[in-house]
Amino acid sequence: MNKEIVAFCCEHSAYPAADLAGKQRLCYPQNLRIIRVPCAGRIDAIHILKAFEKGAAAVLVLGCEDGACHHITGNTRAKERVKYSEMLLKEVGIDNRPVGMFNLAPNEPHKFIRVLNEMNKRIKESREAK
Amino acid sequence: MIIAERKPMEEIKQMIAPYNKLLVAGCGTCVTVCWVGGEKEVGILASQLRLARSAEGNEISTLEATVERQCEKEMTAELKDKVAEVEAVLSLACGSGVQTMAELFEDKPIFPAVNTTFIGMPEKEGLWVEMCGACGDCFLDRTGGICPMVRCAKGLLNGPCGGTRKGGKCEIDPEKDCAWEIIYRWLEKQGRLDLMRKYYEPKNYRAVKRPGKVQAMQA
Amino acid sequence: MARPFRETLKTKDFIVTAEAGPVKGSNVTKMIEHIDLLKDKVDGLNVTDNQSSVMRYPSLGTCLLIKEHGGEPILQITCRDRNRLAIQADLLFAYSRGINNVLCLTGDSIDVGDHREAKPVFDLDSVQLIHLLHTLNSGKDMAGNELDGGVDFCIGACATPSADPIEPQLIKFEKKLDAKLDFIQTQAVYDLDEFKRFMEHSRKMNQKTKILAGIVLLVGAKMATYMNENVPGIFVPQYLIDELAQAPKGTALSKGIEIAGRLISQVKEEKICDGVHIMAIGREEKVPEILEAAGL
Amino acid sequence: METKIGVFICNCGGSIKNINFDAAREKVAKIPSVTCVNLSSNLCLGEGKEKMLSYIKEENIERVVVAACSPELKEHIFRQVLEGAGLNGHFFSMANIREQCSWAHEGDVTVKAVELIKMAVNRIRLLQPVEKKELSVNKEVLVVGGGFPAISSALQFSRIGLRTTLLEKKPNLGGKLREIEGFYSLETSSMIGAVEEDENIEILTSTEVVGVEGKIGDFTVRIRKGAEEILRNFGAIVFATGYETEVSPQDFQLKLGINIISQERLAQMLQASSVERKPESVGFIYDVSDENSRLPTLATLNNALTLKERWGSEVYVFCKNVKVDSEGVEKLYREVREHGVMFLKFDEKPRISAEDGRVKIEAKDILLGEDVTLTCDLLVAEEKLVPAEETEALSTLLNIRTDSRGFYQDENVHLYPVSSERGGIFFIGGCRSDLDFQRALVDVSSVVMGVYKLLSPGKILVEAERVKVDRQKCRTCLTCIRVCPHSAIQLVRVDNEKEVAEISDLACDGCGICAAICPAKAINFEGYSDEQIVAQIEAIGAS
Repeated sequence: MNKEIVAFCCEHSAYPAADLAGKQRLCYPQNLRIIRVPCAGRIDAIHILKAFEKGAAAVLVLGCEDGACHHITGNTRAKERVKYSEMLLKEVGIDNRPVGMFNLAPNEPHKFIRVLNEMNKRIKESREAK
Repeated sequence: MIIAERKPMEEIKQMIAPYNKLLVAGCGTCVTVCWVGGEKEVGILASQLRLARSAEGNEISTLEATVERQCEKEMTAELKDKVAEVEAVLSLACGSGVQTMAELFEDKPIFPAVNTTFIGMPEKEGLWVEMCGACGDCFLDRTGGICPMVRCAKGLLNGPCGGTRKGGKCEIDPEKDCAWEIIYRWLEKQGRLDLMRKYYEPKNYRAVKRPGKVQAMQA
Repeated sequence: MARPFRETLKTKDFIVTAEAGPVKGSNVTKMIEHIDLLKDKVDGLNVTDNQSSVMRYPSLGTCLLIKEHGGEPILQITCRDRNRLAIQADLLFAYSRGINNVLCLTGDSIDVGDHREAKPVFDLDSVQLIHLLHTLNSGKDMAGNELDGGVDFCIGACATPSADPIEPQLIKFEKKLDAKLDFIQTQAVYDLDEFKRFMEHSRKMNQKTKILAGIVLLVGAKMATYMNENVPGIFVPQYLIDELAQAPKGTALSKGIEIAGRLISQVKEEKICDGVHIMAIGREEKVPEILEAAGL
Repeated sequence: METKIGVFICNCGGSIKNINFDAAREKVAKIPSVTCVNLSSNLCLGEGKEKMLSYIKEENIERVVVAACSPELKEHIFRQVLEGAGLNGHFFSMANIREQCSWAHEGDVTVKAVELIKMAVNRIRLLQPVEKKELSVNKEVLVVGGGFPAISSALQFSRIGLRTTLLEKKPNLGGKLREIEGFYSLETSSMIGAVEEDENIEILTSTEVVGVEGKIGDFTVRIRKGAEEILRNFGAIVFATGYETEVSPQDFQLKLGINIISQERLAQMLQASSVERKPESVGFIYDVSDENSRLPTLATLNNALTLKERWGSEVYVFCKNVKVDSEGVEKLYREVREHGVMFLKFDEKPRISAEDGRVKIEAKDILLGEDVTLTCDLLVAEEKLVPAEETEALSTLLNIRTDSRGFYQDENVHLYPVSSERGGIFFIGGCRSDLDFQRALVDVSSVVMGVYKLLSPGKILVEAERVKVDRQKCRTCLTCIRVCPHSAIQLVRVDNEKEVAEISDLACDGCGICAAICPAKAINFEGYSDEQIVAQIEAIGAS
């Protein structure tokens, strides 16, 4: 792969939000690949790194809104781990492949699309910068 | 428990620069518990190195393995076959584990991926603090169980320095309680302040002759 | 020639010492000027030892200059930079060159200075250093070996009357007094009521040791606030800060001199302690004005 | 022998239009391990399910991938089909080719759909069986508290056949019931009488909870009465420990006294048969510091009305906001105004001072836009709701967080209204939020429903060892125990030797936080293991 965005989506929030985006026919580019997880807190740095090793253009971790994680601390941990992964990537000189953590509610398909567009924009910008 | 932290990536990259086949070796004891050299960190570091080298167009292949205690020859010897396959080993064990590995596999370059920092304990999840300096001449019976040798920034034995900040905080870290302030509070609570009033002679800094060696008496 | 400090301690009612900070570099001209200016106005001149862990011209070398220029030097020794061998060797040298007074200090942390990667030594602490001096005075070194030609130092240490909390500091202070001291020079004192309480406590423990109250020259309200926030063991009361702040522009320093003079004369008149130790950090040339303001 | 994987592709009644199903089928058939591919248009309906079932049997399919709608909708239905065919229901995965593929993109999406199926196949290849097992639960309930929600839920638990222990730290039941009974025509004594008579309810007063061990369906609670401590077992615990009020005159730097009093003191004065001197004018001040003023509003309105009726005083209410969202409060507010009570709204804190033995209040009224100065004989000070005294200690003991104001659990939408991060532990009433009476009633019904669902079958069906600690690999670093949000992990001693972490199937809620953080990689989350996640990544872009 080289243009795909790998998105780890929490089944309590982002996954249903993505479903809703489809139901509402809010079209978005085909390069998104969603991996369903029980909580954003399941995702660790190694999953993000492996996605990049396989050639992902960007990685997203999407979890519940602040203060509303189904598992209390999963989304805040995910945020920390994404930050940590960014550091791990930066220290090996990989700064052109964006990784981001966003919080959204299951009924926010528009936010889901916004996050996706933002990520695609970042991919484009970092490619151009290169 | 021995606490360590990962070396700066630049340093690691430089060490392994000439090699294209590497064993990343973790240790399942102290460094696993302090989140720096267990199976998980081995995976992360190996992945990072592959990413780094792939970006440079100079691919590296990695093997990953974690043994129970890298400082035990018998346990580390299990890695023999894997070591034979690679050009060099990057060890995430403490300095002791790295040297055990080096002694076992004399013909292979063995590199440390972590800096061994101190003997400590977890203050909370993910935060470790130094507790023991392994001085070989334990003083804790006189200080309410708090070691002024490592927990006082200056290692003072006869009370706090004049640098103690307002509220009994350490001169160099306003977040941290002055060790002597804690010692005072605890001894006071135990009614043993007389221990603090006593004069203590300069410490024997050579209680452990370097290099240290401990011979057990029982057989 | 200046009077030996030990004699001064025994005979003089109100003792005045001042501090001289060495330069960074080998140009000692300015230091000599200060020495010449102060040597006859005070009873002893302290020389700081890599103060604030900032590397400078050595304390020992400066003491030698003072001696050569006819002053009475007080050698400050910290435990931070030398182990017990180096400290003893320095002391033997000092005594052989007529430097007979020593102030024993722990030393600031390496982390506050300009060589933060240096190895902090702290082989001894200040109490142990006092004991070491007595050992040398008895004709032996720390390992128990006889000295060929002994020493006889006049021994001092410091104290922090404004520490918060004070209890652990007082225990250490008691240990210092128990080790037998000729004199104490305290950290800066501004709140004389608090200092009186400290003196009461000290007198209960020991009558013999002479205590000199530390007087740090305030050069402005900013410095005072800075010290309150950043320098452990120093507390400048708000009314003094206000006084400095209200001084007309350009007169803060003279206000500071006035405050220092006022503190000194009050200490003297009320016989609160045995003297004062003036620290005009970086403004040694102002010491005579302070003395004048104090009516000395 | 290679695992036989069957792939069922459904066009969802023709609603998936931009996939070339024949082409997809051809490509999917080439994925390793896929032994057969079946196209359908109504897989989730009776006929489709039957066909699926017989197909699985005929072809000896061992694992199943369904490519159709979102697993959020039909996953459970297909698992049942698998189980009906004698397969482990866990050997199943869905490729969401509808909501997250066909419907989300314009143009042909065949390539992406095939890739999503490949991801699902890659994952399913690595799955390990997960068995289900039934665990029996203790059917007794512990209700902690003595107020209305506690008494009311205990009575209802008893009615649905759950033995209940009502534990109150005070010597008597009732809590704040007596203070509110007037507003709601409740009869405190008859309610207390009812619990006392109920044979299914045991009442322990002057008693405290000092320890809680175990998990949902199987809690061991340490109870202290005086110097005596006993252990009791319960299947669920309901905390209804209430709230406290705090008069905070410090906001105005004034002390309570003769002229400035609390709501409580005023209520006492109003209840007393006579007063020395009826105050001619009374001011109320509340909602100075925060918005959560539902109960203070109610108290103020009720007391203002009584004041008018009994003493006929002039009444002024200084407030930021009149919170009328409780049942009947809008009406009460109107009634109070009709009785001549004046409301003055402010943004900035009013200035309060003493003047000739009276209280002077200066405020800027935001409606009038003018400064108002009033002098009253009596000022009734704001009352803040604060967590009950034991809340903090209990939260530490239970390892359950409190919200930013120190109350239990009011902020997490997934737990709303009465659940907590620990299964089997519930919070109702004032201990979780600023609730009026009607809302407290809702809490009672919610908790009765929740506990009924949990305990009345007498057993819980769980997936056994879905998240599991490898005892050989566990370094006993305690990390997982410290991070588990559901307190589902404990240390156990194995063979009287090594201590290792063990995850309770009952208490585990399957988040995977532990599996992610374990530094020894000793925790496996079947279905979401590292390998299973990475296998999905590996399928991406491979075509």
